[in-house]
Amino acid sequence: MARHMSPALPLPAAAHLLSAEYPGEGSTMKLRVGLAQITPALGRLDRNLELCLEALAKARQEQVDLLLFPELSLTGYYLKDLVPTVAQRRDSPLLRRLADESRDLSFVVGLVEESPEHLYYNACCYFEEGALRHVHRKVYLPTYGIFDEHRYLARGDRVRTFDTKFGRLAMLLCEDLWHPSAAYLAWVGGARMILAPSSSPGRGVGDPERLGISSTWEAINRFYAKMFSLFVCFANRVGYEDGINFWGGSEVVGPDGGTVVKAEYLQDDFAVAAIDTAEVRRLRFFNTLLRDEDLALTLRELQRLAGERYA
Amino acid sequence: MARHMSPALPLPAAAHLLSAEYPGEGSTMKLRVGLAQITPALGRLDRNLELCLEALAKARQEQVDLLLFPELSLTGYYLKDLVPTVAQRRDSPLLRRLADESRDLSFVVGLVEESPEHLYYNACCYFEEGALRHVHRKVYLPTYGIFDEHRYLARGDRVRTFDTKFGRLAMLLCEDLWHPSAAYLAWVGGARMILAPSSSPGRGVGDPERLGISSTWEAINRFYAKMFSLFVCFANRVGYEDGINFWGGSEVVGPDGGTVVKAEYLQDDFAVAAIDTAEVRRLRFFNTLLRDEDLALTLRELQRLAGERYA
Amino acid sequence: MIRATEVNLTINTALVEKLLVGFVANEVRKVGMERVVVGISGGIDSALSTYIAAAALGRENVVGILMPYKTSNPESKEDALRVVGDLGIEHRVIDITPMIDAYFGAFPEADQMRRGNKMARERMTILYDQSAVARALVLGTSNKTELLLGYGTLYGDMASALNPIGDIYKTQVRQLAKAMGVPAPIVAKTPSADLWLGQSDEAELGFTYDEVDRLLYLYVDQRYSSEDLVEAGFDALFVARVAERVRANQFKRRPPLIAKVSERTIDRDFRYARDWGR
Amino acid sequence: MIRATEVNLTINTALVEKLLVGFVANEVRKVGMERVVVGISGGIDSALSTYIAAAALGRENVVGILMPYKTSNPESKEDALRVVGDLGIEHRVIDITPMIDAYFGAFPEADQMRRGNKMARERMTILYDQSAVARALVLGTSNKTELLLGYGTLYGDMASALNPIGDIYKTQVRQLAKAMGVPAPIVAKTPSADLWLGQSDEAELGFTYDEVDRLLYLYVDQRYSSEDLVEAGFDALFVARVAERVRANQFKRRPPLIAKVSERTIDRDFRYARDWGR
Repeated sequence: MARHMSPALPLPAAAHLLSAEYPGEGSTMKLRVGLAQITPALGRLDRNLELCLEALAKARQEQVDLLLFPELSLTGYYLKDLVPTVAQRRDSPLLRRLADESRDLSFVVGLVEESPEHLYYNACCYFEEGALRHVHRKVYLPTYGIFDEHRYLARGDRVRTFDTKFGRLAMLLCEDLWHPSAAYLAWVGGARMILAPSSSPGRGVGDPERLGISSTWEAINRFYAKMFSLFVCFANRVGYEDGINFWGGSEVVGPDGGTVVKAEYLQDDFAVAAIDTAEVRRLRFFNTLLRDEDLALTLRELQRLAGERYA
Repeated sequence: MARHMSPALPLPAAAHLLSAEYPGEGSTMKLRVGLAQITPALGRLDRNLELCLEALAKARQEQVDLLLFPELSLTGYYLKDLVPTVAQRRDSPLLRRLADESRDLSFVVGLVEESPEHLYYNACCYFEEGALRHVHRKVYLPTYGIFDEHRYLARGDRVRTFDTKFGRLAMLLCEDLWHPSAAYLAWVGGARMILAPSSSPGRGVGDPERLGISSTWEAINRFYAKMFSLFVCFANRVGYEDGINFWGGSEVVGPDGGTVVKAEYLQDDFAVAAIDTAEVRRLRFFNTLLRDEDLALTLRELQRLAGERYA
Repeated sequence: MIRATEVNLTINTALVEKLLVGFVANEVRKVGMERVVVGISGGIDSALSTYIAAAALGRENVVGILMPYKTSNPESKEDALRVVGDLGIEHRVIDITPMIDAYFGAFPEADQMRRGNKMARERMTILYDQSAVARALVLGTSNKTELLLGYGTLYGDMASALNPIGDIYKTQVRQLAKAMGVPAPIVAKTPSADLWLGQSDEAELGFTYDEVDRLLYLYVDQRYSSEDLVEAGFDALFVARVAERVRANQFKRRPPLIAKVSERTIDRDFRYARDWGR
Repeated sequence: MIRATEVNLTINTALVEKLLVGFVANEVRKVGMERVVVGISGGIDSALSTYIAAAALGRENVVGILMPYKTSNPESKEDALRVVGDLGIEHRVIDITPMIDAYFGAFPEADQMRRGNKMARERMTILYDQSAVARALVLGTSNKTELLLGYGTLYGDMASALNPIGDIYKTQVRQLAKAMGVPAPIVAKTPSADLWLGQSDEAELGFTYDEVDRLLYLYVDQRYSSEDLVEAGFDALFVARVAERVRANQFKRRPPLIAKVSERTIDRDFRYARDWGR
């Protein structure tokens, strides 16, 4: 494993200050990715921290190198007016406590972040070697159907990759993945894995195999994994909130579009995928889409569209 | 009055294609502005069109030159899932019918606009001399407290002034006025009147004089009118929807910050203000804020802030 | 920082009266109705709701229903009749004793709580039946304090078609009742649900409405935190008890939970105003 | 364009069963309870809800309440007892005749509609009382078809704490009931609210559940317009009647209207999940 680390974020400075020059960049490695498919309690930081610590203990037992929790794993999903009550600043005691836990094990938790301007973000935090290394604020806040995120939360304005022990990664939160532009930015930004914490509510029961929503998600994860030749690690929660179920089915999909590990539907689970990031390298012998991708063309055409729209 | 008109919008082309070069620009005139403080029925285009035609008839009796209806006057406010049902394309028969009504009388109505991409906007339409001359799509969709607009609607991305019989005007919808940046764009864009159709729900009953929300709104209207030396024409609706009242109190505020006309609170009303846009000219002898405004500085500093934020 | 002693719950009664009278007139007529029925208990809340309805719809369009039980305080009925007489509205007295006793005959062991809740629900069923007779809507009479504390019976006194006073605190109910001419003895008397003899709201709750309204106003309307409220001078245990009570009773303010399985579920992603098309 | 005849309401019964059983287990235990009470009418909806609850909580944690009226069809009681017997759950029979007759003794002129609604509400009051005895939640039994059409009694059979079947159509209730082992005669019999002798849902509604479910699915779940539905082959009058019925009954699916006056009003800008803190 590469031993040169990005510096810990100078709290609360922005994640984008991380250097893109990273010694050992491009080296590949084997690692064990864990998916903690839990049932957070709504608005109960205390109980959810316990769930988190239990899963970390289990991850240590199972020699996991990188553990993913679902979106809003520390808070529950349908927070509504509880948002400010459960929100955490980057320098909060709870986040320091979590950072301490990451000395021997990297992990991602979901929570509500309070910014210095007192805005609230649906965020996920990457902890590694005792520090908070990167924060992704959800960009695409679903506010339709069963969702009301924009009502309660501010919208993130960055999609950034960041360097870790395991190489360059990106995090995207749930709805972010439904916008191919966001996954595209992760890919072009050099991610070899997309970490995707989610809280996806179950619906659609006409399919003889599984929930309608699961089919859609599984197609999305496989599409990015295969087209972009990278790992997609999807950690989805379970449990019920106000009659709405979260369907689980967390998974790691490999750069060939194949399933590396799949957690159960509709119940607590803990899944571990032993992966080798050399697979990304090998598959990019065959898949030249990144090599052939014309960034300048895409950028130029987008600038033209924006110019026309806002003329 | 200036007789040279902007061309009718080539339907459904965007409003910003109107030429900014306008013969007679800067000439002042006297006119009568009417405020139709009505109670729309929720989701009933038929009944609201009748209300609209009644108010137009009354406006003709009272020699009104420019009549303002409230925000969403053709549809009612708490539409929720009715949004697509009541939405109108710019070439819809209903809009053509309204355009016909504007041969002798300019007016502004509020409605849900359906775009060619099937997006829905909270929009207001300026009709004049038999044609739809300008559409403003609400930019700031309140999605907090009693509001859920972002859930159902797409967000406008333009604040534009436009030329009319009465000189250059701007329209802003309700929450738009709470963003000083939007009023600033109208001012710098050359508007001599801000037309502000609204559906403001009543709340706050501790004030011995009036509703808390009325005080806030009246301060906002007076601030822009006086600081920017222009007319603010605020048409607010009345009635109740699902227990929420709309408080009325429509008004025209002059460029000296004084009230030209004020409609009743909490009941249907029809108010007429006889104004002279020469007042804008006269007050700008004293108020040199527009002359002194440093557009380049503001632009440069905003670009710097955006650059820092999105770096 | 706010001080507990500085909270001012004074309302502009003329304005609130106009808003609430307009609310009843508008929401009743919008559904093609002219009338309301209201359960008049003799207490201030139902009295105020009745005065608002009479101002909104005219006294001929308000039907008061008195629903005493055999152990109800006779003063309650007197006060209820005072409201009826003062406004000159139609009224009907329906004794709930036969229905309640018919039920609890089989459950003699039932405690006061069960009996009280059954009575509150029996009254609701009667109001709805009488509303069908009168071609009327059922007027609610729960104030904001009760709704927040969950101090009421779900599907009993908390059930109605429209509630003019659900957004004003008990303290503010008193101000408005006085301003609208509710008889002074009704405004002045000790609040009681009168579900059993000698019941007193404030004794049962363990605090006065004056105290709790100030607390609720800061906590709910102003969104101060529990910590802020203790700092403002409220007793920490009192704050904790009230906050927990508000939380634990959220179920009384929400519709039944429906298990979502489809793509469009009632009240989740099937959303229309109650006034849809009105 | 969709064709009326092509609508497929088949559900994955194994998956729906898992979701609904999980729903009941999770939502009941989350509030610190173990048990539910359910009114068992003898019809398919309450039978299915009971089977779901027994699978979720164990048969010892489900209490069935049978609440016949003197004119109820005796077959209803037999079918209800069949459910009780098949599952081996605790049950109680509470005859509502004394309470209902005590009330309508004073109103002999009352029509079937008034009587039926009063009975539905009486049953609700009993379920809530029995839930207090059993330290249990009240399980709802209204399906999506009934809720959308408003074919039920507000604060009567439509009232509950949690409803496992409120998001599946009557046609789908049949599929799931069959899959979960609800006795065949109950699955097969003619749907009836049994509020009066010989009542049949479909005769009263004027259309079959099969027809209306396909229509509702396209109109509500798929958001086709009335015009689309006529084009798809549905009768125009049928479409108009059902659409109007869905609209006009929206009030039964929404909480009471509260007149907003403050800065933060219950259910408008005071918003928390029912499961707040669970």
